[in-house]
Amino acid sequence: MKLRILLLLGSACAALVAFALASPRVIAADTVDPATDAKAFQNFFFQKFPGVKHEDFVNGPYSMNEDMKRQWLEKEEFPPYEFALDAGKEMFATPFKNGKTYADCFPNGGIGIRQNYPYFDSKEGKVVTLELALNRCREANGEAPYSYVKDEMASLTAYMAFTSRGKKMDIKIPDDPRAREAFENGKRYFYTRRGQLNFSCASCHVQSPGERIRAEVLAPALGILNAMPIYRSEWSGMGTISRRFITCNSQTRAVPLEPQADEYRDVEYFLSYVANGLPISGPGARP
Amino acid sequence: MTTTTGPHPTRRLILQGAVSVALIGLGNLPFAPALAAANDKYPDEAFKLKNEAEAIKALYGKTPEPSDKIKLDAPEIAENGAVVPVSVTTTLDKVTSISFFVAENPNALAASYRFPDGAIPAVANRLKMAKTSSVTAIVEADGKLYSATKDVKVTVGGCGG
Amino acid sequence: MSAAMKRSLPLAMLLALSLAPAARAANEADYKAAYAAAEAASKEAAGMRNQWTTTVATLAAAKKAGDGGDFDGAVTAAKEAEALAKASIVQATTEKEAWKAMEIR
Amino acid sequence: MASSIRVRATSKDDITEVQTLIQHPMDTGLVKDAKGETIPAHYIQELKFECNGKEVFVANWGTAVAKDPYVKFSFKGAKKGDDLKISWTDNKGTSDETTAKIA
Repeated sequence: MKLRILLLLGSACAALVAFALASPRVIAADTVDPATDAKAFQNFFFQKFPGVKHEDFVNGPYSMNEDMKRQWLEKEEFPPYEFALDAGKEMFATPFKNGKTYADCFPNGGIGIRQNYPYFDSKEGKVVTLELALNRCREANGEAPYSYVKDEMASLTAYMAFTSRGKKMDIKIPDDPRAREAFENGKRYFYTRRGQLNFSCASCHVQSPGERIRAEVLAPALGILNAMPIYRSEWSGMGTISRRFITCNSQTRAVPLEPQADEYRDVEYFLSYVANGLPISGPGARP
Repeated sequence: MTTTTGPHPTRRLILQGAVSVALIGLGNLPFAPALAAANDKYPDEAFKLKNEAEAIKALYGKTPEPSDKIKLDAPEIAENGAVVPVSVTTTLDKVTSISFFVAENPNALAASYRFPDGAIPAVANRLKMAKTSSVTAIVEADGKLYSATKDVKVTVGGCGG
Repeated sequence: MSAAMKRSLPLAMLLALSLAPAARAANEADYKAAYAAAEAASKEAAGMRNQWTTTVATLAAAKKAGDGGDFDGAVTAAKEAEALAKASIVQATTEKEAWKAMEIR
Repeated sequence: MASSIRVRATSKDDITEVQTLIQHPMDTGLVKDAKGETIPAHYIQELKFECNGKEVFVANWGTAVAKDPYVKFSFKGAKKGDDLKISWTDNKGTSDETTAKIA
């Protein structure tokens, strides 16, 4: 009798082990795997727009419409963000009251590093964006932080982006469940419908890039932050990533969150990670 | 469309502004005396006139005739009414002046350029357009006036707000 | 009377009854009650970080009308603001799962 | 503060191409600010280009020229190293000028 029970138990365990081995692949598919997500995300756009060169996706609407690309190239001869770029370069070199400069806050003196932002700060357990790091640098040196949506921040990020032009976006997700959760939270925000118009970011930038919303041609979500910050004719001024997120919210009639809210930091993390490998083209000019 | 809470003036305000002044513009100067464009004075009256034909008359004192020797380059749909790249080149010779008119703007005359001898008869600039309108380039060559026109669509961008 | 008629009669009466109180002009108490309900719903929506700009605007319009003594207008606006707030709450709850449908996999 | 005028002048066999970008609000006087007050008209009226003591190009602008205005033109009769003087005045009487070497 006992033997039969033992046999029974043994086979049950074997079955369990077999099941356990098989299931991780099944479970893994459901848990967050950023690398597979990024590959799927990029392939979606490469297949949907076979005619667009991969690195051209960072040019937003201009990768979708020839006539607008011509208008853009004409403007790029003497782009309207020239002044912000020069102002940013000057600000970057001007020391704070305590004699330090931004270069002391950033690796490699802040030159050519934009492609690694945002990054996951394991001490803080949260995503840190370039705009946030710049303001933290100011505060650490006894200076008042800049508004996230005004020209000073745009000039600084314009200069830092310019020093990284052409470098490939290189966002890392450390082996830390909180980092994966931030990526997932960003992805969730990106696909969640909000506002009375009931749009999500994906409604415009995944389902209908290349199509028009009145005068504007919609940019593909792939590489959509690579050209940031942007000079927009619509604003006849510079716009940071924070300003873009806030105005997009308002357009769908959703009340924006405070700049650099966790959701914004995470969606920037998501959008930047899935654009890994595509070149930085900021600062940019847009309609 | 940015919201009214936005710190910067929004497109909608610009458009409303444009409409309101159009009405005021109507009641201004009676027909201004003909002025040759070549003089140095800033053609203030021409810039104040609403109507394109009047503005051309005020600036040049003559009426233009269309010419295919002028190549006017403007977008079919303006990326944005605030910054519309417009340029013109011409094979006409002895060109002394080129001007741009946007018929539907509050003031039709947008920009006027003087070409002393030696200047190549071509110019590129970025104009503002209140709404969809015809854009006309007028070229004064050897004392006569020629024109080329193109329609440019302008609407606001964005989905709601 | 046919069955349908039987059923629709009570319905008609119910409708008539509910309209009856609205016949007289809304007073300050009605406005205060309607505004409080709208404000509660709006706070809940904000708590879910999914407030709509139109909810905020309509609520403000209700307050403005109420302060100005136009209680009829204020009650209508307050009711509309409440409806908007409730809709944004439904949106937030459904989207907790619904977003996955759009995800690129 | 750096000059409000950015200029790029390049010459190739007797033809000099000039591109200029000027930092200026070019306010039309038709726009209201966030508080609802009209922003007064403030726009460049005249932009002059002089080379070797001679006017080579003159622009008269109205309120319909875009913010941070840009203009491109070419002219003959100058060579590498010549000085190109650019000056503008606006409807408020303020002005700025700069001199650039033709590359």
